Amino acid sequence: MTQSNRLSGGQIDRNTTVNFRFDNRNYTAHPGDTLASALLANDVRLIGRSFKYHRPRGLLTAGSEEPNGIVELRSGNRQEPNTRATTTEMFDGLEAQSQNRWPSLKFDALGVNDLFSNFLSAGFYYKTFMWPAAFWEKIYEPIIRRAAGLGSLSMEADPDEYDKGFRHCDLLIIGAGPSGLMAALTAGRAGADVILADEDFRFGGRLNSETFSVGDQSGSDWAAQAVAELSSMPNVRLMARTTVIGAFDHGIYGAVERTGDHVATLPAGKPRQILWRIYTKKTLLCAGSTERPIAFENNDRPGIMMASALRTYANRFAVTASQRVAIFTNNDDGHRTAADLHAKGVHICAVVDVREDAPVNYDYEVLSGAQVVNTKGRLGLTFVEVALPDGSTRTLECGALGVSGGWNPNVHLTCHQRGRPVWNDDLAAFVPGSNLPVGLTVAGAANGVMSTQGALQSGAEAAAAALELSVAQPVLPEAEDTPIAQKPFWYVEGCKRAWLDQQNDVTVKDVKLSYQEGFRSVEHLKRYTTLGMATDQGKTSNISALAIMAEVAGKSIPETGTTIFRPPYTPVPISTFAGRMKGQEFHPTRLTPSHYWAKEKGAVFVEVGNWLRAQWFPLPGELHWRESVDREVRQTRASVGVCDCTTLGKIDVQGADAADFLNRVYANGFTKLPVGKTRYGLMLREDGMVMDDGTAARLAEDHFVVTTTTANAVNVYRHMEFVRQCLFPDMDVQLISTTESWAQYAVAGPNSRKLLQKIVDPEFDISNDAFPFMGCGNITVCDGLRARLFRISFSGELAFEIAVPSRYGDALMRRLMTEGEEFEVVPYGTEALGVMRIEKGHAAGNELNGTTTALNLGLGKMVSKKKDGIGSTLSEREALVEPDVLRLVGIKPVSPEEKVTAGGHLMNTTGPVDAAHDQGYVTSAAYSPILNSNIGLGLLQDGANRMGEKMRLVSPLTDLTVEVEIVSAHFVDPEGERLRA
Amino acid sequence: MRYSGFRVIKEALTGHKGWKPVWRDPEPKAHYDIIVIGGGGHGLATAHYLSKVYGHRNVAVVEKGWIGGGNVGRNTTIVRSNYMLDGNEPFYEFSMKLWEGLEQDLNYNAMMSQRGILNLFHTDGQRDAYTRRGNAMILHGADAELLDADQVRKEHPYLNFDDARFPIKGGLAQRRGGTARHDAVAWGFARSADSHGVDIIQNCEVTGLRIENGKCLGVETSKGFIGANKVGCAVAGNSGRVMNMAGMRLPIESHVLQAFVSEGLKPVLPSVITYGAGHFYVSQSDKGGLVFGGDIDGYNTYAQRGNLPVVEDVCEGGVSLMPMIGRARLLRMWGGVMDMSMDGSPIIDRTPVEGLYFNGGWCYGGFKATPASGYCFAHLLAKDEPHSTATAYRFDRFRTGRMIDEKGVGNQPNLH
Amino acid sequence: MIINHPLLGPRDASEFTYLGDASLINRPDWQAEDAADAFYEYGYLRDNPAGEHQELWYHEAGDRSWLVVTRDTTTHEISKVELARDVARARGRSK
Amino acid sequence: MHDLVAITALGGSEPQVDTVGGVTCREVPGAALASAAARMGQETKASKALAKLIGAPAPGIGQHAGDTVTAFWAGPDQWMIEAPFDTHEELTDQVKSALGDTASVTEQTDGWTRFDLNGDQIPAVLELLSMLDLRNIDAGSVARCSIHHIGCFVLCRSDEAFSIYGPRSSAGSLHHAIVTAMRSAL
Repeated sequence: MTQSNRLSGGQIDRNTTVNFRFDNRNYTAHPGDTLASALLANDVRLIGRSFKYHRPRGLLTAGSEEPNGIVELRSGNRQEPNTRATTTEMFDGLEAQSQNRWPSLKFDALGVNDLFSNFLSAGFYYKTFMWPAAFWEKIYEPIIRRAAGLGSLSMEADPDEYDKGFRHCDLLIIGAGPSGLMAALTAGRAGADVILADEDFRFGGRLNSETFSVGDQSGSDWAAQAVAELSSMPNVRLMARTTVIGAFDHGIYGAVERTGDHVATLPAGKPRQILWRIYTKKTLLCAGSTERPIAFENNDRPGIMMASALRTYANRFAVTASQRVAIFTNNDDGHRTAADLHAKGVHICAVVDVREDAPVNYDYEVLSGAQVVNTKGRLGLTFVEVALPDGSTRTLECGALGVSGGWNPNVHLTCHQRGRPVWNDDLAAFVPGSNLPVGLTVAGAANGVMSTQGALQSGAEAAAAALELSVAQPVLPEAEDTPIAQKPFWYVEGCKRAWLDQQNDVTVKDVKLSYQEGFRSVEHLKRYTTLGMATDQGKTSNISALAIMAEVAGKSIPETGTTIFRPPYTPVPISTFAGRMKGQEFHPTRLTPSHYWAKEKGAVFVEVGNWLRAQWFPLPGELHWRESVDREVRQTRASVGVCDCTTLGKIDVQGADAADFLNRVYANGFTKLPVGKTRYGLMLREDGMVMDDGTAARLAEDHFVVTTTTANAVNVYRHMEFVRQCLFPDMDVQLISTTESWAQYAVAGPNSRKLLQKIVDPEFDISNDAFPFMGCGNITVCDGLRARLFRISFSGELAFEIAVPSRYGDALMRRLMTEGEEFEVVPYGTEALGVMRIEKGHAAGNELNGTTTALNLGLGKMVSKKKDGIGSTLSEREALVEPDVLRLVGIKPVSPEEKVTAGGHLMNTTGPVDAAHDQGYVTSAAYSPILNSNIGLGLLQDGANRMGEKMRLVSPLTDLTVEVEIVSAHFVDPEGERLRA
Repeated sequence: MRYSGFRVIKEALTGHKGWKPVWRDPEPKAHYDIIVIGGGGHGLATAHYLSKVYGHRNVAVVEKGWIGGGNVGRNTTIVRSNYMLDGNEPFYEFSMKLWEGLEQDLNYNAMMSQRGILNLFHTDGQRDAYTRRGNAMILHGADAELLDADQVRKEHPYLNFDDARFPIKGGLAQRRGGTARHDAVAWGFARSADSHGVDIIQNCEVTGLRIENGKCLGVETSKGFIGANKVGCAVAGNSGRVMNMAGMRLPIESHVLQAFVSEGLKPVLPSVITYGAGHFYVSQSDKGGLVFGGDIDGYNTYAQRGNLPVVEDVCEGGVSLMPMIGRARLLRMWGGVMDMSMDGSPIIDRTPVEGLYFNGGWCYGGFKATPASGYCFAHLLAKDEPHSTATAYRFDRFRTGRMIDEKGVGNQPNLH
Repeated sequence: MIINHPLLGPRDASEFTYLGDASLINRPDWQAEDAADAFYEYGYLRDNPAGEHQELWYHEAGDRSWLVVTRDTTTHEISKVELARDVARARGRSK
Repeated sequence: MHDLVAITALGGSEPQVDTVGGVTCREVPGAALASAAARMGQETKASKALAKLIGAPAPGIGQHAGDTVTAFWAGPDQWMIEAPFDTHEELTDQVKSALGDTASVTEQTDGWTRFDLNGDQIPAVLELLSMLDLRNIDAGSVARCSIHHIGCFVLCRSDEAFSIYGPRSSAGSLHHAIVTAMRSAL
């Protein structure tokens, strides 16, 4: 069987034959085919099954509005469910499977649903499956879920790459049919930057589907010539295979270019699709129109198609759906299909025209005033039953029936900013309304201009108007100029199982039931019946259903409602919206200058925001992370350890008012801080909660270096700019981030000074007297490298932070390690850092959770009342200063080996364990190798006055109950003697 | 009319002639005991409980468009009670219990499906916070389960475990969480309220509140003045607009939240899953569509549509978390306007105007709250005192410092 | 959306971070009698208009300017964009 | 003279070079940078002093100017000053002495990583990376933008020569983004 339905002519490459497979059978086709045209060429009419009743389905259309002809394309991890055969460009080796059927397309067990369709009417599921209650999840729902759905995902990661890009133009033209091409020619010749996008792989729109001439050429030749001229213009960019999916605010359009869907395999590095964000001043929508069906009994059999689609298949793809074709129409356009097919040698059984005054034809029979009342054929159309005006019926034997109910302008993008189309009585269709997206105008059939000549003219005029061109009108080629007279005919009287939404199985009967039950607005209709919710988004069904609802309600269509459309215009792979930002590239990765060194040392890394930080440094033989961390803590506290703290935010604050500025952003005072000193700073949000903490080092009268926590660096900088620009605009203060400029290392432990003295150049005295606790200054190290030294401590030990330009960070870390060998220096990671800060009782991220005040954290005294500090006023609200507010405490299990769980709650030792008796919670927990005990920090009601009290730590989630003692949060060196040593 | 499987069969055999409108379409009376403004989920639920539990039958719901056309018809249908704070958890757990009996209460299948919800965590800090939250849930009588990475992988092998920028370290599961069919919730409440005598008045826009001497006397509407002893406002998304008619400024901003649905697919997701390292949450509907969402667009708006950056952000999170959905196609996107409050929690309270009551500030968590919100608002309207599970949802909590801030981001609504 | 930056011209809104109502510039006097009430209203109550709204945007991925954007919350149409610093000064803020 | 050995932002001892089609991407560690922000009320003086330093008028919005020592606009009354690292490692001090108390000067050299793109199809690469309207960008332009969520400066030196400055810690991600876009577009 080789392409038995192939006709002559067409825009396919007959010199090349390609192979493809559908449902595991081999077929041949030609480049230029779609999967749909290739299947028809091979006389395959049955392509899928419907959603609910599993009715056999074939192609309805030849475009992106297709509801029925959807398949699983490709295989393995590239399997792509619900792919429209009508827009799938043929390539050699294409593979497709039918879907939503079992065991086979021809015999689908769930086809039984069709027999019970009467019980499965619209919304039936809302009225049943309620008894017994427990059966819903266990029995009813799984059955429904298995039966529903359409295609399948492979369950494997999508292996393809996707890109995102950005383009800018003066005029974006959407659709390259006659109006779009003529608009592009007009704008392009005038020198405007133009993007012309079309979803098809061949420009020309309906010109490729019709036999009309444009000027002295065929329509498709004229289109090709226009494309050639446009291609030669440097100011015009042609984007084929590109669907403009949405109109967003301020002239931003989303467009999906399918760069790799028409090839069997993508070259390395090339994307399958690109999501373009197109920024344009003006947009011209030339999206054409879509033919609408007529509903009649059993109008969904494979072989029943839109008449215009039959014409497209015949003229463009040189294919007929059958050798015997009938037409059912309410307008002249249906007759064109008959004429074109007849000219190609296809037998026209009859044209059934509902109008009494249908045009006469001598080549084939025209049945005027007649209607199709039923059809036959289980897996494909075999007979059409026609009611004649005299009351008799006639049966036509045919394999395809072309249906034409008139044309609906493609107004979709005009609705994307909630614009509503308006009803046009002359066209009996919705046309774009007045509230379009700013900058968008509409031309051609999309604007209700239904002739070729009209489209050309409308495109030229609209482009000139959009660009405010004053040039004379271009000379337009002469073309067909017979607008279609449309008198609506929505459905054949008396039909019931007449499909509107073919994919979701919504029939005329369902619309009537919806009305009967009070679901009478369009929104209710759609939601109750699922009309228009299928993968075709109701492109062929919504308006017909609305018309039927109007008729049932005895109202006009505009009174009944309008249907609007939402983005995207056609469905878009989720991968396309993700682009490159997935997997490891989901967020940028920030590395510290010592990253590569740490990697050499076998460090285990942890994500902290976008940073990767060394979490611990395992040594050979250490089997459990705790062994490494305990060692790092012990050795730091016993001798010296080094930790990369580059990730802390650093902000350079300069200016005559720098100190005053910090006085506002910090709760505590900064004006009196001497040069050469550092101070701990507590930053509040205006609502009085702690925002961040850090240090500010005064390097000069008018120069501070502020540090922030790693997590809050960006927020704090933004906040400080807000304070500077919006609250105190006349302060002389300048800010700039220096986080990345400096590699900074904490050198902590009793031997830290000794180690640093080996690298700090001798002219800088860092003895305790010359460089006391909280001292800071510019120094040089290793014979002349500029550096900064801060004597600050997070660990509670004698400690320094030393900073050098980032490019030398790696070298400095290596130097510290070699110079520190005599002290058995250890590098330590974030885990040991965390243990030591808990031992010392320093609040960190788990305590600064955005709901804690300075008072909660035991830092209430830091909030100065003598100055205008942000957050000070609201921090005094009544509930925030009640006597029993949460206070930071230390938590120690009565038996040291008992676990302390962060997130556990604190209860009295006796009494109920429930929310009513909850008195606080554990914020952080660690094992202290110094105390040989698990310890924790927590927030406890009135905690400051409960030292020594025994409580129960409960964590029912992790099945834990531990008796604990409430202690000071400062487990190690509470007096701070080590810091000052 | 009672719905049942038997009834469906009977109607099928008799041509479906017996089905009646699910609710009447009455003209407004001159006066009601109580008027509820807003025919969304919360307003209809309020009417249901007012009539069925509190015995108030002289009640009207006035709706400017069609009922169920607001946020109850535009959400990702998630039901859960996995809150941390004392002000919230009892309320949401009350709501969960109402969901569990909703179909029987309403005689309408809202397809409440307790397929579970899993919140993933990716850092130790998140694990600690989820531990605190899970414990709080259990202490309040809800269910919670902490899963480690291996357990998550066993239940959800398709998640990204091997190429993740932010590896999954575990998750907090609530097995009783799940989804419900959002439209059906609105219709079910409407049907029940209607059957108990409540007038549901559609296409009746409130254009003003008649307030004299500090007392609310009723509502001016597009269908004329309607008097009432009490007026309750349940119009989340539009709270600012309506309460402005009473001269009130609110601790609320209106923001748009987008939601997305994919084409229908055979079952792939067994439960609701939320990503802890990006803005993405997803479930699969009974029809097979992946229903997903993420962050709000982040700027004040009353326009029910969003923009591309958030669409991309959500899909980046989605593909990063579950790479197997990449080839599924996004079918439809839409936007709903949210009442984003100053602490991320709602308000159910009296107002300074006598006889005027307020229910709003639901942020983007209003759907799961629907039954309890209706119940508690009905309680407040009927008894003039807060329901025991909703005592914290007061206007004055911002003045006194009793915020209910689950996320800890303070008075910046677009961060909640 | 596109914000027409007064210095840089049209820039995609995704380069900006949104804060909220431009009334946040009007920070109350901390020493006033009614400071507690004033800060409560400043911090928590909003006009939230359906229509023209003045709001603060920060050009995070750009020049770090804070802007006051006048935008219609029903159509998203932007009618005015100013440097927040200028607006703050015009509202009488200084040091 | 110290003996600490610098590494490049990508972690190597030598800068990385990638060529795809007609475009080459070079890691450039050899740039010294300092920021200068005019003090309140000193804006004119600062820009005059800057002009003297770079031998050209201080660049206006979205511009860069200068010869060996160059400057580009970074924000209102704020510039980045750029010079060869080998000869100007102490650039910050030089800028400080040139601008005196008219501006706040901060060392930025190692805050950034620079990638230079050379070739005749750079626009095809850049349109996959940033939302800049390249129609408004020509020799002398500079713009701050976001590339794969990384905040960058893009400098156009000629039609066939662009520099991209990104934060040093994200050098690997930025480099990956650029080279991936080159493979995709070229």
